[in-house]
Amino acid sequence: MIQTAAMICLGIGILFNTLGVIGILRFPDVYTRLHAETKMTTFGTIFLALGVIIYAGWMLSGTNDSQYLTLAIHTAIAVIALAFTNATGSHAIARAAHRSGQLPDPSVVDRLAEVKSRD
Amino acid sequence: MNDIFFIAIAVLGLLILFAALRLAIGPTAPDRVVALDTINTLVVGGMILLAVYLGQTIFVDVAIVYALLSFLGTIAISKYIGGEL
Amino acid sequence: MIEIILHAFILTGMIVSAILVFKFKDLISAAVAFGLFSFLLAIEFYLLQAPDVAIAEAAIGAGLTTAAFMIAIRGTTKTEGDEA
Amino acid sequence: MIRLLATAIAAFVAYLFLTAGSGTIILWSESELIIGCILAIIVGIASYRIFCRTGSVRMANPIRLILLPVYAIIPLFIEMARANIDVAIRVITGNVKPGIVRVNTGMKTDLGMLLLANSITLTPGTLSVEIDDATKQLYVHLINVPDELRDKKVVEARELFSFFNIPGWIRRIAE
Repeated sequence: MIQTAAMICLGIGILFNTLGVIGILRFPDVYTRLHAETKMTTFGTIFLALGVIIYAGWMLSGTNDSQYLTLAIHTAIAVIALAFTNATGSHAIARAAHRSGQLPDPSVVDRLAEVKSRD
Repeated sequence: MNDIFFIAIAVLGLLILFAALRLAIGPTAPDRVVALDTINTLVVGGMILLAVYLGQTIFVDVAIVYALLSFLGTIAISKYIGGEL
Repeated sequence: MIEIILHAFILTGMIVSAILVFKFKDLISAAVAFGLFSFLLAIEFYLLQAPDVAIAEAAIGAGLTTAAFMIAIRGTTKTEGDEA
Repeated sequence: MIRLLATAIAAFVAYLFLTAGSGTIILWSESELIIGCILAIIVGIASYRIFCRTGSVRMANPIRLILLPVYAIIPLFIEMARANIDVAIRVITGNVKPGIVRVNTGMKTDLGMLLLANSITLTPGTLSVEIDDATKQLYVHLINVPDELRDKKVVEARELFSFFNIPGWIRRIAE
């Protein structure tokens, strides 16, 4: 039962990671690729970690070995660090791309370029 | 259960190769940085799963260090591209 | 036996990324490809059950070397072969 | 002094998380606790000027600290799931209408801006591109610009999210 839950979490994580990679291969410009990258791979990795945490909890209740507690906590810390650094890193890439003069290619509205051209 | 972890790791390895395709063909430097960032995230996920597959809890620490430090390279490249370094 | 598949993936990726470092004329792209090479090398060390080496490779190869390359590229021209 | 204490306690809590399950005093062994105290004091002396830069200890309030994980688990996670399904559909169909809009945040502090920018990046099909420090406004890239947002000069942050009032939550946590 718990094993099935862990398997479902792993499956969802792999599915979202796959869609994220397809997204960065398929989308037309840097900004839309960043959407695919930063959201979908972070979400997928959260689900992978959730699967690992469920597995560790199951093993902890079965064997009562404290290394599974360490496994669960360290996985959670790694994922929290990953979520923060991914969001900040994608913000840095988007800002750098816009400053280097790469405008969003198919775009319906671009308020930032309007402000920059006025200066 | 271990087989399932192994399948997940193998799929992540394939995904890393596909993301490297974007790194190879990406027309501009920001595209390549996006691909590198994707690979970072996938590698951290793969390291967590590998730690479970190999049964070595201490290996998850590598994933923590990796998640915190791979960010440094992304920030340095972005600062250079944006002309702030 | 089953881990040979993983080793094959990672070593293929390492060879491809090393060729990319050699091929790119844009120096930023070459630095990014070198970052990919470091990542794959770290995960290969990890697979060979050497987590301490993997930590060192991740810290130095992926983080600090890329930053040092950026500072070095700032002092030169942006693409290979330019006469400044 | 209070800044040093806050930094040392934060470092000690982080150390406790990293070494959980090592011994018998609840979860930790005696030597880990002693080493943790010494390291926390050294880290506190070395980095309190960076960690508590402004001197305000507003975040030490326990209600805010409890509210932060609650915010991360319930509203942020549900918004993330909705955004991911939306982007997944766009990956498959390839139907995008991207654009950059200007968003009025209404935050007053740097921490609020950080949390809001990160939440915007992680949630609803949006990505923060540039920040305007003087007016506290964000320039946000949307993967699909709705028609009613296209003609507005400045968009309120609340209009980007669908189920929860994320800016209100962040204001309650960080300000």
